[in-house]
Amino acid sequence: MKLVYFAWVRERVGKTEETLDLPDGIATIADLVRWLKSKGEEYEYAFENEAVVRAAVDHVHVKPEASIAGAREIAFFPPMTGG
Amino acid sequence: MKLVYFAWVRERVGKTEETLDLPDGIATIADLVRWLKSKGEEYEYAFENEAVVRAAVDHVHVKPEASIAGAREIAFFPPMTGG
Amino acid sequence: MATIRIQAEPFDPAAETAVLTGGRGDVGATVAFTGFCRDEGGRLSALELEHYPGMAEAEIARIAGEAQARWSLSGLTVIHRHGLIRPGEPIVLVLAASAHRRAAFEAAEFMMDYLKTRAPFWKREHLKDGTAGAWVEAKESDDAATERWG
Amino acid sequence: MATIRIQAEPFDPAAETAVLTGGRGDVGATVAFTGFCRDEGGRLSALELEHYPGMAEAEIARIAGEAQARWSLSGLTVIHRHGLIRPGEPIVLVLAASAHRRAAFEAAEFMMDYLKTRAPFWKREHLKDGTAGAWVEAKESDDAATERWG
Repeated sequence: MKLVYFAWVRERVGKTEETLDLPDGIATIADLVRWLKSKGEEYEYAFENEAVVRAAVDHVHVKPEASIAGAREIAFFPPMTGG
Repeated sequence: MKLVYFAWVRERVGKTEETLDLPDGIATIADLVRWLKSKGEEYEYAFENEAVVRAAVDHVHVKPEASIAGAREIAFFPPMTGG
Repeated sequence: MATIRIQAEPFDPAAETAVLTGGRGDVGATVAFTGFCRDEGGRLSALELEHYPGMAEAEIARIAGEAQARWSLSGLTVIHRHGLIRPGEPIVLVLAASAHRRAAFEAAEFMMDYLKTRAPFWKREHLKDGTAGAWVEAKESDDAATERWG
Repeated sequence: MATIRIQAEPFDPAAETAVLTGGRGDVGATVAFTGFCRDEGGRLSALELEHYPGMAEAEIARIAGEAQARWSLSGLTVIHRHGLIRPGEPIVLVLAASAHRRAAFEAAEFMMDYLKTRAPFWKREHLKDGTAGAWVEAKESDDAATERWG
């Protein structure tokens, strides 16, 4: 699974993207975040306030309960500040 | 008193402006319109629907009951359609 | 102070914007409204705009003063043309600059609603067959748009 | 179809307007919103705009499609810059064209409210002393502005 990170989420994780083999049982964005946080303190730091970090599956905004089945690219990033 | 006319009010009156000596007792815009309508059919035509014609005293929109005391220039015109 | 011009000539929104933003670090947003002459389905060859010189400037200045009192603006420019204007040509420019977008949007829309119903301009249609057509009638929807500003 | 571009280069609102209005007799109104980089009281040397390539275009296209479904528009152009942008330089252009002014105003304001809260761009401050400052925090007022469109 390809994961990409932006802005301070990218800085906290310490990379712009990575490809990870996800273990069985990770069905949703929330599952994925929980698993990432168990992987190391950089992820714990990035997701320390889970409610703030936004996610997109294949370029579409999604909620934590969204399924990641069949996803090609999952993105995590802070609230948007464009415009 | 200088009177000026615009758009179809101007066309109906048949002139762009005129200076008239007003008789005593003409205190408001409504008085002036009533007097003008008695002066000839071109004014009767221009003011046939009095509620539609707008007035300004010295470049400021006014209502029919507005005083014309001390006015330098009184204008009559249709509802505005600029912009 | 707002910049207000009544003129027969076309205007240049880019140049007017540069005047309001050039060399400044406090402008976060500009909203430029341009009103154009439509051909009304190919019926019109032009619109003729008559105006009341003197009062047009004074009335637009009054409306602009009200906008500046209601919103925090760093600049406000209004240019209204008169005379014969062909389809596709611009008639009016309202340009509002502010630190924040909402003020710029609202002030520009306020100005346009008031210009439509309070500025002493009158449009007459010129038809494709070469004749002068009717005076454009005021629209109730424009009055309603003005009234919503209270 | 809306025109959407994400680019590092500046843009030319006049040229973009000409694309939407040139040779047409059915456009009565254009609203051009330009968002500029502010210096925040002289504190900033620049804003750095990071974006999510691919999603930025897709998300803006989605928002533009919604605007075109809600309002009768003859044209809609959105240009959003990324990279380092100095105070006084433009960041974003939203240009809406319509037969009528209200549709152009509302569509442009709708686009801006959604761009602020839904388009994947992130601003970081660069300070006058040469250091990279903080990421700009999202504002609740921007979320509220988006929510009022229902």
